[in-house]
Amino acid sequence: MILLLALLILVPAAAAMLRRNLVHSALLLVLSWAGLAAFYLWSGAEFVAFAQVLVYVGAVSMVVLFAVLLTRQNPDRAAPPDAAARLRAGAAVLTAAAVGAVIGHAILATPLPAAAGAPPVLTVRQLGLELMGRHAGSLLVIGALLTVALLGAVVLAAAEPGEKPGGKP
Amino acid sequence: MSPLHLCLLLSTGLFCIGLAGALSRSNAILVLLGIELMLNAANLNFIAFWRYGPAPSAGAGVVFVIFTIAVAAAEAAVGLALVIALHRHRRNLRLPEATRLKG
Amino acid sequence: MLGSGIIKGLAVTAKNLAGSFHDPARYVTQEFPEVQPQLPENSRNFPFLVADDGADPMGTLRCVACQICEKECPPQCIYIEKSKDKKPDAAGKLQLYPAVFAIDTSVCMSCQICVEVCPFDAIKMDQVFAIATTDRFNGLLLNREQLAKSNQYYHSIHPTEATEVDARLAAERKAAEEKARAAAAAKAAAPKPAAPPPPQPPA
Amino acid sequence: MPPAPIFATLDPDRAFLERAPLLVRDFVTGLFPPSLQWLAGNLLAVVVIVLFFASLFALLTLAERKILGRIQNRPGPNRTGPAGLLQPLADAVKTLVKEDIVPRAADQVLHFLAPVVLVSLALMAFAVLPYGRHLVPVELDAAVLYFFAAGAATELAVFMAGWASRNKYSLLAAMRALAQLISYELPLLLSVVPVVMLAGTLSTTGIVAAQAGWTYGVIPHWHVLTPWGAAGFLLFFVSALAESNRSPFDLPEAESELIAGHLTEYSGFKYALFFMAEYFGMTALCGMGVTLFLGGWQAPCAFLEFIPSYAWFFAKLLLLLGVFMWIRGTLPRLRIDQLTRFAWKFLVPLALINLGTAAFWQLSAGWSGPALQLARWLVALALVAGPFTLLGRRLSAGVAPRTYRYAA
Amino acid sequence: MLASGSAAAPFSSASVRPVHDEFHGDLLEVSMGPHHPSTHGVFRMMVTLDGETIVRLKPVFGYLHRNHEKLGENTTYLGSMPYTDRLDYLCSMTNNWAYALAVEKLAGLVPPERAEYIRIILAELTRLINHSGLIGFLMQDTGCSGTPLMYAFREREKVLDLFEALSGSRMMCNYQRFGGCRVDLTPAWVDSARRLVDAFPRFLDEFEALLTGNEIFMARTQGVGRLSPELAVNAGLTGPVLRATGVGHDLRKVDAYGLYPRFDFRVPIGAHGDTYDRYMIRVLEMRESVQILQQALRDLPAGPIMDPKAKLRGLRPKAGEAYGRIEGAKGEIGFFLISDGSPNPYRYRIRPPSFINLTVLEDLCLGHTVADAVIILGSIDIVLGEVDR
Repeated sequence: MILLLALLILVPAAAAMLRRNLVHSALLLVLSWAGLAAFYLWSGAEFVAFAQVLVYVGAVSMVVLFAVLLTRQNPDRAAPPDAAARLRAGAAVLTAAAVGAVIGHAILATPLPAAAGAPPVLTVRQLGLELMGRHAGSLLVIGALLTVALLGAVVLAAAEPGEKPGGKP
Repeated sequence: MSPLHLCLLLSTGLFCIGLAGALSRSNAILVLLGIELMLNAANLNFIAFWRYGPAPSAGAGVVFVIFTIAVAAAEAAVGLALVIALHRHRRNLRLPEATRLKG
Repeated sequence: MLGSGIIKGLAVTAKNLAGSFHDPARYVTQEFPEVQPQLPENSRNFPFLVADDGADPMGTLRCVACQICEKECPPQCIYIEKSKDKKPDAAGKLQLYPAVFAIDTSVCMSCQICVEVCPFDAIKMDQVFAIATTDRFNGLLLNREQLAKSNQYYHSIHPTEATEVDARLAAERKAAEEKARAAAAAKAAAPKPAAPPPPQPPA
Repeated sequence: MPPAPIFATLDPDRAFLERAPLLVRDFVTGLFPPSLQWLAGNLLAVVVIVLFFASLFALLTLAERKILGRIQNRPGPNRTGPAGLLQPLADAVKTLVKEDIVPRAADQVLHFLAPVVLVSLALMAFAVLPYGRHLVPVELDAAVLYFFAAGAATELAVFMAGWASRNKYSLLAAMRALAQLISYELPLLLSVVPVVMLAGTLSTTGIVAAQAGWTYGVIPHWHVLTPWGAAGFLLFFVSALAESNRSPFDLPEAESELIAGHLTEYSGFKYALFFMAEYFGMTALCGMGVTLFLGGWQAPCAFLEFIPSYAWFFAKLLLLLGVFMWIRGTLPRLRIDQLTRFAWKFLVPLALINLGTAAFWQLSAGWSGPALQLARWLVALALVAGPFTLLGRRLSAGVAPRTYRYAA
Repeated sequence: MLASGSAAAPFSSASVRPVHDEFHGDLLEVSMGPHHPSTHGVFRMMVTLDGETIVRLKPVFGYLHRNHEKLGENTTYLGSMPYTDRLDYLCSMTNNWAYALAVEKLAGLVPPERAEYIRIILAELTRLINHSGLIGFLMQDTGCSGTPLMYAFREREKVLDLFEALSGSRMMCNYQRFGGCRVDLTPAWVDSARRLVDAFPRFLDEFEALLTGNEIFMARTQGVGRLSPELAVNAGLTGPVLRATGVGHDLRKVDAYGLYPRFDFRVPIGAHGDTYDRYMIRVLEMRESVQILQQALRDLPAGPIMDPKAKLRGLRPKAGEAYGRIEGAKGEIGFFLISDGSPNPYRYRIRPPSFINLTVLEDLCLGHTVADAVIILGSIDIVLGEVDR
């Protein structure tokens, strides 16, 4: 089961990073995120799974696609990857592989508890109590962060005064 | 190899894909997406440890994931707003050319 | 308050939704093949040729092939060939008749000008509108035989107009007969053939 | 506590009609070996949902055309079968035998995937609606969240369709669809939050249970009959119109502007799938609206409880769908900038304020006595009406009927 | 708030950047039409978009060109009459009248009083069906799924029934003749016309309840497609489009042709020149038309309907020229004729109101969105039969 999920998560993610077409990348990532949600569901974290779908598939992907469309560029005229870019890509893959090897080795070297039984049950009510009780402070901070992020995004993306669509900037 | 090992390896794989993407691509949006993937890998770890960890009934892992998702959403919003602002100023999204802070 | 205009609009459509079930002024649809439209008397579609006798349409066409309609027809959809011989018309006078009379209904625009200019009341407007055909060249090119309809048919679609036309024709015939009788009675030295009836203003 | 109902009824829980669907289910699953019974039960639920809502879709297309026709003083489809009842069948045959045209420049995979994804996502939302007292296909703890998660991805499919067609109209439609989803997802969710807050649960059955009971046996305890509930219901309804791309928010499909928007390059069965998904989405959102605000399967009066609960659910559902059609027959379409402005400057603030109203309602639940009750209602109504008037005035500033002069 | 949308000052098309621009990103070129649901026929707009904002718009027409003016020079004076039906096929009665007026001026014919009354009745009925139909089409463009259009057509059918009973045809009436009219009105016709006219204000009230106060409709149309009176006059616009800008120019008052001076009616004028004004002016004009119709049907005199000097065939006016114009539903519809004494006109020229009103389309649309362009086009009221001729 987990191998199947791994396939569902990793393959689209890797494909997304390889595609030249941004819309394809975004849609493949959506698939990967949906796979993650499936993983959460399988792990028994129902609430997180739905939140993942709602936030990533429903919202983040939309924003990404919107940004892609707003910054639409003709794919025919995009510069083909030059030598420097290829070099950078190679270096990046090497770095990632190195990091992966180190972490993977560390994981495999660590003795971990064997499989637990059935997935744990965490009702929404419990989760809510947890959030509002022990983590209330963090919740407030997150709320503040979201508000600030929203305001910041609006300020950043808002057209500068005097700029008219279609006119010369 | 326990399921937890598998989960962690899966998360490592996801993290590396995100890392490679973020480092290799020059398009700002793709870099952002790579970072999102890395965040997701972290989330996966939280859930895996919560699931197979010693005290699953304590919801700390899940709570953390919820927080991370919120942070990731905020990050995506701000990041993409930056992308749009970048596009507005420079009309392209190639990060290597976006070296000056002042437009 | 925001929304009042929308609510008013919704009320109007609701009224029409209900009204379409009971109010004939709102629900005006006639379902065509089942309900045939009641055409007004003046309604016109494509021209036809009036024949006085329905039993022998080709022999009793009023048309004398004068070709005025052919000349006046704006899209020029009428084609007439005069006959070589002459036949007596309703008044007993010898007249030419159309050897060929064809109307291309794919060109005709139903303007009724041919009817208005015809001095013999020989061409009138039909009310048949279901003339679809699978052959758009020959099927829409109507010849003399297809165009000829009896005077009774003319009465059945344009009763008022047909009655007027009949009265006028009868009067003309009477006048012609009287004239002929007078001419015969006078027995002038040089008998002349009777002149054709003068052009009449259209109905 | 509400007084006991005036009309004593037999226990609705045990009524035969009420239990009939369960008996059928038990009979069918009984045909399978015990180890497979849970699978058979779930499969049966899926099959029944798909079949039922597919036929409801067929019925709805006909009903919509009939109702629109009557609103416009036309008979609507009436040639196929008695009173046009076979029209959906004819439509189905037509779309099935039609040539499926895919533009050469289109993104073949996405062009194919878009309708499939759309329909399957739209169908998924039906899983958590409580159709009756005993009829909940999937009992989920976080059912409301699941519902909106399933619904959130539908606009993604619309985007896929628009983008993959490689048609400029489709592309514009895709942009519009994205903008619309981003704008209306928020008020839709925010209008649901008060319900979740007051019911104290994300489970749909729990929310329906929270609306049980009657005052004097005739006034149901539905959320829509409270000030915050009424406001929330209206907000939900408007956002649902926008979420399901229905008039006056049918911008992605705007026929007079973008030909058919994202559907321009679709034909045949794929087009039918889009159509189906639109109706599925609409039905699911209406079903959610019924569940959240209109008391779900609860009967409006105690003495009407003898009618099975699922009949009540579908009666309410059809009523809401009828209002959708009525609105479609009446209102012109908004423009995209007005659409987003309406969402962000009107619906979202109102939904946030409504959250406060609901909180007040919850906090003042203990107020007793007629004077305090009256005060409670007045304050809540003021909290609803005041912002509505103020925001409405701001929103419609500069837009007013005019008076005209006559030339001398 | 809603109205302030994109009512930016129009850009002049000269400053628009090229479509493919490496630095500023791409514009989108969309060819709206000739097969587009809302171009009112075979009309095409080459639109250049930035997002959804129009930065350039080029109207393309002529798809329905049928050599109308040359046909008119090659057929008799009478033979052109049925062709005028097909110019603006919603308003054949007024087209007939304008052409008849031109020929009457040329040939020195004077229609009798009853004929003038009949002409006014038919012209005002035409105005009713044109305006209500136009509003229906406009609402269709706004996205109303056809409801107002169907209501307008429901009433239009009743008027067309009258036209058919009188002239024999619903749309291609071919009714006016030089020096009068073809068929006389019967008392039954007058009765049913009176019933229709008396019922019309009720329909208008309902129509207005559906549309005039609708917030969405107001938001969509107010401030959209604003036209200045100067531009309107300079571009030679006429009809409701001109009057919506505040210029009270109505040929019924200015030329006082026919017997219009006898009638009591007002000319509504707008103040903003936007799409909403163009809509409202038409509604108010319909109300005035009802006034005229009620007076005309009340005062309809008895008498002949043809000038006794008139003859149907063989009209050969003296050499000379004449221009006959009337206030059609869409604006000034005029026919200019030069006679050289032959049975056919030497020159036959039409002044089509739709065509001339269409010339300002780009100025109206720049800076607005695609959705606005569609309703602006709808509010100008064009009929391609007349534009392309």
